[in-house]
Amino acid sequence: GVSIPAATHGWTGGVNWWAAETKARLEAAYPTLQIVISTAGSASEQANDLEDLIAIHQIDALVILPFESDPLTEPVASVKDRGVFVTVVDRGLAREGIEDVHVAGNNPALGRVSGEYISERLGGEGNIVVLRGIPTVIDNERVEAFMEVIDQTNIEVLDMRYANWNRDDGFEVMQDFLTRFPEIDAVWAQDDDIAIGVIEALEQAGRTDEMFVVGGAGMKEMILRVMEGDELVPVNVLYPPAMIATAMEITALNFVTSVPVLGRYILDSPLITPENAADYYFPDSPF
Amino acid sequence: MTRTEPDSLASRSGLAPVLVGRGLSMAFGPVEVLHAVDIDVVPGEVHAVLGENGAGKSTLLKLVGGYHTPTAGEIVLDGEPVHFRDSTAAEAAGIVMIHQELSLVPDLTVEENVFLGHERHRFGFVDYRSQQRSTRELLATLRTRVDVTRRVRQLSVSQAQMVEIAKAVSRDVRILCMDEPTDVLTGTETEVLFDLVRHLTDDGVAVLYVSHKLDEIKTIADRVTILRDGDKVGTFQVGDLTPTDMARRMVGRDLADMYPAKQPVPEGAEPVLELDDVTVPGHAEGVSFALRKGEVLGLAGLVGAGRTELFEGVIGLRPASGRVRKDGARVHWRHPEDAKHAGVAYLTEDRKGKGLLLRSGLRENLTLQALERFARPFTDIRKERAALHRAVEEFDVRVARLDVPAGALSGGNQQKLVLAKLMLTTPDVVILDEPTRGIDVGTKRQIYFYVAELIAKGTSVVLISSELPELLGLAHRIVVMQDGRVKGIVEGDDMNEETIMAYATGLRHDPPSVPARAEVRRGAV
Amino acid sequence: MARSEAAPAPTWRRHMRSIPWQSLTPLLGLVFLLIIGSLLHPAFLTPTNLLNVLTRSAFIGIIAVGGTFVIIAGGIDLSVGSMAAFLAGAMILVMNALARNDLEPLTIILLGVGMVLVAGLLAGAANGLAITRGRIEAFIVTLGTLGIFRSLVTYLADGGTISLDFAIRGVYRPVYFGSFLGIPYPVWVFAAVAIIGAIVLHRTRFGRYVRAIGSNQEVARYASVRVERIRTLTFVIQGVCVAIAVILYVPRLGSASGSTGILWELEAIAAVIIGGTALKGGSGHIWGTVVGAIMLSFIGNVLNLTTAISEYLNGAVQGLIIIGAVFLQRGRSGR
Amino acid sequence: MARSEAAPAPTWRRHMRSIPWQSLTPLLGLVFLLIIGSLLHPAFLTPTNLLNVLTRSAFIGIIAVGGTFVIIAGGIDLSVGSMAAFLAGAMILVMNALARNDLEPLTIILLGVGMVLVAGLLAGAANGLAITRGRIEAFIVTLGTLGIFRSLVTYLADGGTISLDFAIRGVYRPVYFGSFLGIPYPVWVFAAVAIIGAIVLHRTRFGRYVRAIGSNQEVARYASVRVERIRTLTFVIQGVCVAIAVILYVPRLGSASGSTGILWELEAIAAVIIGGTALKGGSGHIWGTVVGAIMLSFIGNVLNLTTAISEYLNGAVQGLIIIGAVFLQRGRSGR
Ligand SMILES: Nc1ncnc2c1ncn2[C@@H]1O[C@H](COP(=O)(O)OP(=O)(O)OP(=O)(O)O)[C@@H](O)[C@H]1O
Ligand SMILES: Nc1ncnc2c1ncn2[C@@H]1O[C@H](COP(=O)(O)OP(=O)(O)OP(=O)(O)O)[C@@H](O)[C@H]1O
Ligand SMILES: [Mg+2]
Ligand SMILES: [Mg+2]
Repeated sequence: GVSIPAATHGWTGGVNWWAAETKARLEAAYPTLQIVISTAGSASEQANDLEDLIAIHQIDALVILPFESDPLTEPVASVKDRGVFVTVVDRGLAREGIEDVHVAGNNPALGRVSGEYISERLGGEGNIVVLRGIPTVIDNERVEAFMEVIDQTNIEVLDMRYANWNRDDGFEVMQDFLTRFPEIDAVWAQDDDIAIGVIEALEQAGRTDEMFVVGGAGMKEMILRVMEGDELVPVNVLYPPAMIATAMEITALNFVTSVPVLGRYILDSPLITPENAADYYFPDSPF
Repeated sequence: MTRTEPDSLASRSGLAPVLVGRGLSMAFGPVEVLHAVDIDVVPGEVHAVLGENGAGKSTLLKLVGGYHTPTAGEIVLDGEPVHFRDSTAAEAAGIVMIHQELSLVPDLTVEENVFLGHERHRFGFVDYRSQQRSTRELLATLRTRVDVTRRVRQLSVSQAQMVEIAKAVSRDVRILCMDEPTDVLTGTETEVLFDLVRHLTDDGVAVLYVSHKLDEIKTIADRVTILRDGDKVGTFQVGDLTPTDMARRMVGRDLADMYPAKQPVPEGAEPVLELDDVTVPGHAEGVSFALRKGEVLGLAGLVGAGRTELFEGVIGLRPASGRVRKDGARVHWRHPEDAKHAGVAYLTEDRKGKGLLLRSGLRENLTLQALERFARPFTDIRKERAALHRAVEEFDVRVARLDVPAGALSGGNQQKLVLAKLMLTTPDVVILDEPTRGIDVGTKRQIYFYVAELIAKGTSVVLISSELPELLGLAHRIVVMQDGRVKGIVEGDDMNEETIMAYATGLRHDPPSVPARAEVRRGAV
Repeated sequence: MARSEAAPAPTWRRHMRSIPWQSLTPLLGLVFLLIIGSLLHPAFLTPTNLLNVLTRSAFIGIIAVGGTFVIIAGGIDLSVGSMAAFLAGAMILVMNALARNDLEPLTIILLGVGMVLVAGLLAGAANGLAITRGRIEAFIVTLGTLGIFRSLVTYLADGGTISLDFAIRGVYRPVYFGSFLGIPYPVWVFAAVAIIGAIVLHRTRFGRYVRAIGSNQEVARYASVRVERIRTLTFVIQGVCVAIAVILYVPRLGSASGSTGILWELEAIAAVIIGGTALKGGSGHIWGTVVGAIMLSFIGNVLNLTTAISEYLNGAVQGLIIIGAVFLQRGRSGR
Repeated sequence: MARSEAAPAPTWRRHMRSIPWQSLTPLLGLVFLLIIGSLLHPAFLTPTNLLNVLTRSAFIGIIAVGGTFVIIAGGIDLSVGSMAAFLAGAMILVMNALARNDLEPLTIILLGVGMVLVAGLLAGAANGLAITRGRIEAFIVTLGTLGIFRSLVTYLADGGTISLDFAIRGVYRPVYFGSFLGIPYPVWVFAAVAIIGAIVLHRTRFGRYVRAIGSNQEVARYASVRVERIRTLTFVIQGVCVAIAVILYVPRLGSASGSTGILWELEAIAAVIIGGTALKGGSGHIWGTVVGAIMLSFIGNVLNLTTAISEYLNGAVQGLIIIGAVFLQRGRSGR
């Protein structure tokens, strides 16, 4: 059983695509394996899905990318109590030791790497604006780590706003930032969907050469821009939706081989630069 | 006006009035519609209020019932001046009103409506069983058979009116204000109501009674106050006036004959609308008759005879089967628009629920049915205004300003507006369902002459009416229906009340009288 | 046509009419879902699965019982989802604060429950009063409070999640996961709320006034119904129902955040309308709402039964099933 | 009381009454927002900012013009947001496919525009027919199609984003970003749609029928108005309006995804209701809707202009402003 959030924005769309793709590949490779994917629009829906995976599909293993850590801790724990092999992807659960495998993305790293790049590039001076995601723990972790870096510099964060991991909101919030602030040196858009909107707003205002944009997550359009050496988008920070594929593969190994797979696999959030961009470019993925 | 005092002292019982209205005036915005009217009622009497449409009768009753606050004047109850904040306060003082416009909640059941605001309790819950029992008993005394658990929405207008009456008398009533209660009732129901009123007055209840039916006033009322254009003409002992006197005082001049002289239908007039074995499921069965060109065909029957539903079925407002011919050609109208294009128009009997958009203006209401004449493609408001002025003139719609919503018209004037709206479609067959409901005698006469004019111009009319005199005075032939079936078609010397009532109550029954089409019917499935 | 049948038909028809089809038709949609479900997967009809689904439907169901009152009285409440999030957040914070004071977990939970009921009542009253006193449309006021409650919970959570103290969680957990006579507590509570709601709506003066107001406010006013007060009270009932739903919700996931209860308002209103209440108010019944809420839960469950459909198309199938199920019961909704 | 004043008052009052306050009151809320905005930030009243906001309001505004018809006729359309996403996705896919055939970008765009208008018309007709033929409440049908359209676009996008071919994007971009006489095209289009909408609603037979149906369907039917057809047509208009909004939307970001247009239905309905149209139907005007849509955009803009408020509380302030602004214009909204 695989339980993931529904494809409501670019990154989760990527997760969905990778999950579907991996399912097809694994099922073809190992005929004994049967994979059920269920997507949820909210934490409580995801808890419902877990119940259904247990009650109806009687799964032996669960790969879950929790919608939110806290609310899903108990539901996952009760899945575990039924002797199901549990792999947690990305965000960890609120209680230690429930999962057998944790394939973790590193949210603080994403914030930290972004912050480091911006402060380095600006030489520790300047004005920046931040477009956050939606109010959740993930967003908090990223922003906190980012601010930890920025606070040690003379960089001023003019304002932060939620842009809901959405292009249209990114566009509108950035338009208003441009109205308000005559001097902006850099924009941290916490996600590539937001960054796309930001870029359009910059182009409209004709202020593309004043500042640069750092997005996050590694959307293919953005990586392409990095690859092509776009001044506006010099780098990107990876947060790969493909981690679901990794997790599914690892979990599958547990069942098709006798190798015990346990423990914690942390996927880092490396900086994508024009030099290494080609390694992270997957033109077939929707993200 | 100086006559008021002696009149009230001379009231039948000689008792002191329970309620006196002194110098009551009422204005809606800048328009005053009632000018310093005095009125009083004595326990045990029926005091009628009479006047043309828009004279201010309903307004006067609403002042007494606490629905409006008078702009001048005062109401004295038991010798004490009172100011009712709202109708609830008036009701607490024993003043109960039966509205001209139905005031029931459509989605509640009969029983729920009767007890609305006065529920009986048991352990904190509504004692609906006891309420249902009481409602059933009440309705039984009114000889009305309706299921008390039905929603009012599903009742016919006359049934709803009986429920409304039941609701009023279920209250602790000292002064009962009735605004045209018999408007939607038929003869038998009216009788029942009068019995009830006599019971109440015997118990010392005072009744204020508004009606346009002068003979009713003659029968039930003790005194009558006549209003004209918001002014009081005077208060009289009913015994001193004949209906003609009343009409004259109301209109301000003598009314000549009520009905125009009947012109015979031309020999060999072609049938324009033929019904052949028409069935409207649940309401009418196998109805056949024909309307000839230039004819007024009356349709008589008791409540629930199915006349309304029959024609709603014919013009496409409800599912119906059977054959209909217009000008000899077979037609099948699935929607009233089809009928409209064929030149057939139907006047609904339910002007509030189906006739008027009460919140919209007069102009919008008037042109709604014939809008294609005023909008090609953009609505020509000037032309609409002109049409409104013409309609107001032609149908004598009395209203101070033309920019009020239709709901602000007096009941009778609303009815005139609906009629005007219908006639704008210039139909050659008109089906009038209770066209003079709520219309004063003067205007009734105008409408009768209007119908005669239509006939003279070659229009044909189906007249559905519960007022036999009206049918007898206007119709060339009368179809009598009972329980969804045609019981007989009377013409010539047979056209009298006894014969019609005999058919309507099912005492007499003719075989279907359209043999010409009989073989056709057999041929079809 | 078919004249030969006409004669016997009336009696037969009258007989059929005497059966209260009206109140049965909502069930048709549910039956349809149950049939689909059992065809799709053998495990569908197991008690575990059925109870799981019933238990889930309790949240939306309880909220929708309150929504039935609001909608019948001619109002609408868009704020229920974020009110639920806010109440859950506030409840957890209060309980956590109490936990630091060394109180018994049970006492803490009871205090939390009491607090949340009062808070729900006040939140509902705030909606109701703004609508009736301020004379603003219910749609606008509750759209506003939707934003307000959602922001407040985000603020309380500092953008993250508010989590219940683990010590309390253990004691509180059975309220969602426990059962009595084999039926989980939430189902009992849902049933109790629905029965009380039905009694209040159909058997008390208040319930009659609610329906009267929705059907014809003016006539109700003339019948000495205190229209403003009754309308406000419907929102208070809605608030209390949300609080009850929260009391069951908190032990399930033990946390609240800015994304708790998102779009619950849509589901709750949908349950009410599927149940046959008119969006314009005036008529409706709790019984239909209960069926509507259960139906919505079953739709989600049925979609989890099969892997045949691309998960991207889940929403489409869901939409089709909603329309189809309501089509089956259109006899009563008509209009 | 104050009898002495009574004499001159009537004329004065009559004079005051002759001014169409009714149609001006919606503006009060907007004026209130403009004042707040200019106090908060000097850049607020710059043409750039005002035009930015106006341009943004065009999407919701155009959709809300269609929504005004639907709501006045007594319906509701919850599907507009996801219909927009679906139409945008379909339009992009079609244009991309055409681009592979070596057509001129301009031809491609015109074909895309034509296609999306037809598709919008059909989507609206589907909603309308399901409601009138199927006799299912508008709320249910459009709740269903909300899910269906959203799923379809997610499916088309394979869970990701559908992006417009870069060659076409260059040619198409000015439709959103270009301007004529200093006013951006979307504002012109919005104005045109609003004016046409107002003319249709207030000056044609169809518009009259729409209002008649909303205020009393039975009266309309008895006046031989084709109630079903007119109601269906309101949904068709809604669909076409969504298509027009999409034509402006696509050149802005050149992409569509499952998250495009989320909650636009709520915003569009809110714009209609803020503009003074009754949710129950019967009365309302396009003019109010336009003001409502612009107001909603300004609320978002005003909030982005200040750092005074914690970003967590944005939603709360937004809610308060909506309620406050509508309170100012409550004179016309009544209940
Ligand atoms: N709410 C209102 N607003 C404006 N004018 C009104 C209102 N109600 C009544 N009027 C006007 O007051 C006048 C008197 O109306 P009222 O209803 O009292 O007449 P009526 O004598 O009962 O007539 P009818 O016999 O037709 O019922 C009419 O001109 C009517 O248009
Ligand atoms: N005794 C009854 N029991 C049940 N329903 C009745 C009864 N009497 C009348 N109805 C209902 O009332 C309707 C007919 O009432 P209505 O007053 O319109 O009579 P009508 O003959 O159709 O027309 P008119 O009022 O012009 O005589 C029928 O549709 C029927 O449903
Ligand atoms: Mg009257
Ligand atoms: Mg009738």
